[in-house]
Amino acid sequence: MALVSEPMACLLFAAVLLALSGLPGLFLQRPVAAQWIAALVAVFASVLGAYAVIQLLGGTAGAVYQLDWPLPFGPAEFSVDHLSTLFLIPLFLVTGCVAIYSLSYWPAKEKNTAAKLTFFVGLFAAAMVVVLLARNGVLFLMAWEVMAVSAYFLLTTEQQDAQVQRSGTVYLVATHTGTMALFVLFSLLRSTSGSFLFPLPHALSAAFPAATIMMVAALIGFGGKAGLMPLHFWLPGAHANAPSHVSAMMSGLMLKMGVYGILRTISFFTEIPVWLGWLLLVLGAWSAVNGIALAASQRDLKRLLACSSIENIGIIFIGIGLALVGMQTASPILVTCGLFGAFIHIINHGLFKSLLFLGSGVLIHGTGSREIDRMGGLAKRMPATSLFFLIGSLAICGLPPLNGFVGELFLYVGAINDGIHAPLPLAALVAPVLALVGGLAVITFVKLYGIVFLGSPRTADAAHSHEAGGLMIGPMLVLAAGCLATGMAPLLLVKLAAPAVSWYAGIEGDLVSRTGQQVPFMPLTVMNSLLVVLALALAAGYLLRLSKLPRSTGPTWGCAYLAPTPRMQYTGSSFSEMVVNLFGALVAPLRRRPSLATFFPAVGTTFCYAATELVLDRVLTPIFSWIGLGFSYIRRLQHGQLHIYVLYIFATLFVLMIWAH
Amino acid sequence: MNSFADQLLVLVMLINLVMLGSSRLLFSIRAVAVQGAILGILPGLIHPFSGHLAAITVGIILIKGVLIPYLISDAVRKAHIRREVEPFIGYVPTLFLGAIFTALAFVFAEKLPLAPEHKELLFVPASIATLLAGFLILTTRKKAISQVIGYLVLENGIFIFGLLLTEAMPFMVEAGALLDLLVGIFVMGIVINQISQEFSSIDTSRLRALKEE
Amino acid sequence: MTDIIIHCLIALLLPPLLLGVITKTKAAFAGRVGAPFFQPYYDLLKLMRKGSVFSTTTTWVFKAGPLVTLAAILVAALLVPLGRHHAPISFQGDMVLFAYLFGLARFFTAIAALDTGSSFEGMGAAREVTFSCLTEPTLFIALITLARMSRSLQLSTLLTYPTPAIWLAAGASMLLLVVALFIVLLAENCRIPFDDPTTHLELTMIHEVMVLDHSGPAFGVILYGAALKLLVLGAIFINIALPVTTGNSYGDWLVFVVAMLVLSVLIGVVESVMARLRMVRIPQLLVGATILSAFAMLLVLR
Amino acid sequence: MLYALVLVPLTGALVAGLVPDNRLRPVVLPVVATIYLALSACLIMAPSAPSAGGWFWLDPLGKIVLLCVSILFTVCAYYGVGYLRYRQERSNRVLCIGLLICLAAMGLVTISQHLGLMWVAVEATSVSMAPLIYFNKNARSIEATWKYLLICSVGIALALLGLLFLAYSTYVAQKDATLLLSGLLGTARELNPGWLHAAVIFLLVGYGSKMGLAPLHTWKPDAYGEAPGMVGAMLAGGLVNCAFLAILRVYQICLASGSAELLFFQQVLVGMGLVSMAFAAVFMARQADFKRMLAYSSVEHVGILAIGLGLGKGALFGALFHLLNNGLTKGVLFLTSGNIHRSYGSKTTEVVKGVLTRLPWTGGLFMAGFIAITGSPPFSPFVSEYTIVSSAFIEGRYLVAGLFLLFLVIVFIGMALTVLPMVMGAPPDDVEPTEYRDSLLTVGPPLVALFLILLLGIWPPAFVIGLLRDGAALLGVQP
Repeated sequence: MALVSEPMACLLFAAVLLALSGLPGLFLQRPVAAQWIAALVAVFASVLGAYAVIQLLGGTAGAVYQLDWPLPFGPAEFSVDHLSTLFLIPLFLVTGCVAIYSLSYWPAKEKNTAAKLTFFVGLFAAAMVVVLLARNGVLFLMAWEVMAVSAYFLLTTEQQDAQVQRSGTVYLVATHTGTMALFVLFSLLRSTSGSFLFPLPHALSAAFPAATIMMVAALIGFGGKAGLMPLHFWLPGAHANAPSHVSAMMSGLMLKMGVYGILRTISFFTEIPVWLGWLLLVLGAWSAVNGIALAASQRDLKRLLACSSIENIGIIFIGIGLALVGMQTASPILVTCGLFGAFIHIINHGLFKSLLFLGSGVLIHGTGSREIDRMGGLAKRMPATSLFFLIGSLAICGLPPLNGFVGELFLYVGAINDGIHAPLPLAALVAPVLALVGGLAVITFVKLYGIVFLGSPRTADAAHSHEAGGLMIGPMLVLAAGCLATGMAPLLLVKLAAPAVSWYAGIEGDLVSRTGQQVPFMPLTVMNSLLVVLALALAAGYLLRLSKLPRSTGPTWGCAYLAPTPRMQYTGSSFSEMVVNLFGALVAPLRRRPSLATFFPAVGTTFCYAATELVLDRVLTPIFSWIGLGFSYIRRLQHGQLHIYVLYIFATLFVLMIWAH
Repeated sequence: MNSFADQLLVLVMLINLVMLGSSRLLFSIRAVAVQGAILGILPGLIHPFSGHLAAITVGIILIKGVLIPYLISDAVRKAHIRREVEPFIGYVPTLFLGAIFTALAFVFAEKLPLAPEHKELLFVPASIATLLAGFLILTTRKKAISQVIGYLVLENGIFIFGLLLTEAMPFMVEAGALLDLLVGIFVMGIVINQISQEFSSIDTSRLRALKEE
Repeated sequence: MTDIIIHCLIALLLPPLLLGVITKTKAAFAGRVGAPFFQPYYDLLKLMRKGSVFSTTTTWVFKAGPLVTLAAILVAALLVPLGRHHAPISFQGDMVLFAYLFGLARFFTAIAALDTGSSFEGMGAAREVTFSCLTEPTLFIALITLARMSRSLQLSTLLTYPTPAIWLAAGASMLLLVVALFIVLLAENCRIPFDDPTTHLELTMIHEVMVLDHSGPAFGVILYGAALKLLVLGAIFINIALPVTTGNSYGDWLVFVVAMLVLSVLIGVVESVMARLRMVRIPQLLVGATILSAFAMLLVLR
Repeated sequence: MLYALVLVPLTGALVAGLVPDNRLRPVVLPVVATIYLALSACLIMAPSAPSAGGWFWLDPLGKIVLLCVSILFTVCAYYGVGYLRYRQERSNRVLCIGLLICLAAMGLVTISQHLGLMWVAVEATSVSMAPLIYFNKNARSIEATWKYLLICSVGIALALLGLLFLAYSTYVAQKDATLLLSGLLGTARELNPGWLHAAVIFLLVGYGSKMGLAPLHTWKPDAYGEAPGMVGAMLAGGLVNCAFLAILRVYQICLASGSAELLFFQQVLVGMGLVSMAFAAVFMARQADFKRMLAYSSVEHVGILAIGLGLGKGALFGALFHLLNNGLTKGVLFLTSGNIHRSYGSKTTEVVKGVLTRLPWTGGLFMAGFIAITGSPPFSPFVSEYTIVSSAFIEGRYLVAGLFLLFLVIVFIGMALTVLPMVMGAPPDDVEPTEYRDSLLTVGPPLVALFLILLLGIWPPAFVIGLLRDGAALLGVQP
């Protein structure tokens, strides 16, 4: 009981439980039982953690645990503040859902990789909890790397596949390079603050050059993990090739750890330089637009979702950028709106992106494919999934009455306020950018939902697909309900984010009501319910009318084709072709046309159309091959001639002699 | 006495040059043997007699003058080879280099702060010159055997320097050094036999399978 | 109170008339008598009484599409001020909700179109979402510009803000805004030169193609929704373009109604004298509108 | 007690020589190893004092090396029993004897305080290793042995000259010429600087070539590549550390002799260390032979050791710790690579694919070893490397730190591009598996080693930390 009353203890205990949850599976001979045990333990841990989070949001202060560490990095300190709490909210929710979902998505009785997968899922979640609680740079690094590496093992679950291998390697290299940047960050923290322990908020002055290096390092290390452009290149492949529930965790939770890292690093400093805010703002805007443009051009279900994660991260960073700019220009409304927008969107994205990825898992399970253009007409075959997917799509487009709108509303209000009051309202341009992003998001997700679920099946697999079991539907139901509830009652989200905002912006007093005067989250409830009521009323009236009138059914008008086939339907690629052309510069789609000499193409000629990954395919890969070429010249030094090797020795001797004098 | 020692040291250096110039392996081996024997005599000339000294002398002459040359020539006999093939740098250039190095050794030795009683001796230049000669042989000759010889000359050079310290230093270091030398050469001999079985020639330029491309 | 009732009445009853006026104008230009002004009302009533045909491909989404769209536009109609009168519902930042309600409407129209599985309607849906994604930034820049002028985030205040005085003061930027908003108005309501509402069966159509398979009451709902959308966006346009006020409240209502009718005549004229743009030109025109509004903002900042 | 460190293995070697049966003989190894481990454990725990007139003393530095060597040898010994089962086609007499003699020599290195004696011991280790590299008895292995032998002999000869210079510097300074560490440290200040300087250079080059600092590392890829896995482990974890201990002794002397010489020595160490890392980075990329890749990784880590030593201050702790971590991690990698080699009958990455599928345990261990050696938490190499790099930042050596991290990244990428395709994927179906299967004896020992580095990385036992601190104190770090 004493333990339960202490949120910090609960959190640590939950972390330990999560880490150990998969352990039985590695040794137990009965995999199915082991998987169930793991799932139940994970759910229990999540509940425990959620309970602790509720306590913390209720105002209970978490204790500070200090272990004296034999390693020469100072004590290992664990503690929790409102910033960590904010990120813990989606963490436990999604982890619990995923634990249940995996039972039927990756059943141990069919998949022999289940034990390994379950183990690493637990470790992954636990590592993220520790990342949020660690207050010692090196401890943080350890948890961070455990998180990153276990994510690697998770996404290479199907390591026989070459695609999976490649994306896994790209991910591992990217994340490890980022970790090196974090090495720099925390070493400099040690050399400036004299200890690896995180300093108190705003304890360090950002005036020193070291501080600038630290911020840049954080931007590289954490921004890369968050998938901020242009360090996003690892993200689509990784998310697409991981098992869907893992993608849900990676996209919904792991990317946020990068955001957390940047927020945490910034919180160390006082008088943050103005360039940082603008930089984050610009990078965020770029990521948002470019990310969603990429998403629109994708043909792979999960790549599309992954790219839209880049977009959402971009939106979050727009919020952070607004807030930092606001701190510089001393406009509190910008600060609060920016922070609220970012923080609420962090929670929201955790909800609806996980929901969508879990949904995509059901689709892959049902149709055995990730190609959008091979699906279709699934709404009839998996009604529940299609409903949840629709909710998720509406939410991610930021449309009322769902939760996605709330976060963006704050950003809009902040931007427009800046437009009204600032002498040079550059930040106001966020509003049209967000509008553009919203429009593109609508295109993307209309395409996704429409092509996948509506129309008639394009392949036999799609035609024979089936609804998933309750263990997969249940978690999605929870998340969808979350999206709807928080969308209808934005106050809920505001209250969740408020402590973090006031902690981060250093605002005392009743933040919620004060923000309420600026940002219409209270009237929003009224409007949303009005909208819903109206829609239901209309529906009722319409159905009533239908029942009285004659009705007939027939096939869709086939555009005067004699024998229309499902293959003639509009595909996802054709749907997004127009917008992809408009944004060709950002997306650079790859088109390979057959050369047409005669009126008809020769038999067997094909037209290839694929979205490319600019940074990875056009920049990094060539650079790497050049470097490799250069290295191969240097390698000639090891030519196998013994007497020259002896010459090396004497040359070294000679050089050292010269060095001396 | 010291003047005699100096003359011997000059002889040692001449032997270096001879070895640099000669292509016949057995000849080089004998030369090394002679060099070793001379090294054995030297300590007796510069230091007052003692048991320790006698032991060293005998040991050196036995090992450097007899045992090791025997081992190597045995290996040569097993491998049926007479002469060194054309080295990477011709004999004449090698000789020339050797001469230059010897000269440099003298220049260099002048700069070194020696203990007063060693000032007028040729030990330091001789040791450096021999060292460099060994290095030359090691880097120019192709045959494994010649490289062993080069290694021996190198060791001799080091040894000449060591002689300055024979009385000052505890006996066991030289003993250990000699022992190591012996074992090392022994193992090398074995390896050379293996090579000659594997490759039918001990041309180390053939041993070039292991490399990066 | 009376204002609210009048607002609702106008919002609910006026829209079809606008369509009638437009068609009448076009008929006049074509030298025909044309259908009576109230023809759209008859059409709607007729449609409400007609039976429906449903494709076997479709799901509940197909039915839900028109209804949700109408609901969204109705809510939007409550947010926008008609003439000099504040809207029934008005709060800080309602402009954002206003814009996103249209987004919701668009989303459902599009998926309803895709639900039929007809490549034809898919094409329409693709064009609809693509073009309107280009109009949204224009709308927002315009709104921000007005917000900066009126120092308010409420549609009611910032739309009733313009006065003749302001026109005299910041005429240039106001003019740019009006032009930009007119383009947006035409584009959003699928009018020539962007789209031709009268013909259904050309591959160049946008909005009308999407609703091909709807029939009976559902189609009526769609027609009505379209008309209402015209009214709502027209109201924004008029509030900026025609900031006149008679001291009398009822007078203002009258002014607004007349202005709406004039606007529909104007649209009719445009539709009669202009030809449709080629599909590739449309994005250019829309981006042009964005640039115009951006200029307006720049002028205001200066 | 101290002498047992030398005598026990020698007697073991004698026994191994006498045992006629090829299957029975390897069992001698674990027996001796266990005794040796227990022995060294007692010696490490117990406070020690100089003996035999200061010739022998197991000081903290020696203790650290001894700890690493004894653990690593035990791991290899148990592994050897399992491994040699698959190598019954040839006699393992030489192998067993050589290993044990080498162990004796390494023990002597750790306890000897007399530099001359230490030199003899180091030379003994390299000579006794030569036949083991030649275990496979084919053209490639003979070539590797020859190169190893000649380069190490030349290097060690130079080290001898260095020792003689050192002695002469005392002689010139009118002190009684000695190579006893205690004596040298006592008189270091008065030593003749010129000779001392020359001595330092020759010792560094000599022992550096033994240790494998670039560009003196040329023998390493060949020897590591051709030697059996367990021998590779002993080379990378044992001999390297012995040579490093010798360099530590030189460092002690420089420290005692005053700032000028120490500064030079540190500069040279950092320089050569960076060069070594650069070399390793360049040569590891696209390395087609995974054992050679491990060799270059060893070059890299020798470089890290040198840099840690060269940076001084807090980095010394890191360097000493890294000595331990590198040894054990290399043990894991080499032993598992031996298994892979056995199972595929090849060590080129074209052939070796899908290890995780064919040998789940070995593959997993190899993967974990890769992650550990590249300095990823929570394994202990991360701790030591991070200590070094962070202290570089603290000392304001930004350039060094930056290059260090850059090379680490390049090495990681190169190694990842070699290792991941090996471990992942589907095993080639044209190469049918040999009779090798993962068994407790071939997988258990590396597993233990992995567990140890994990333990050291998260919560190292107090006595290890104490040992490292004492060692650092000997190198002039005020605790």
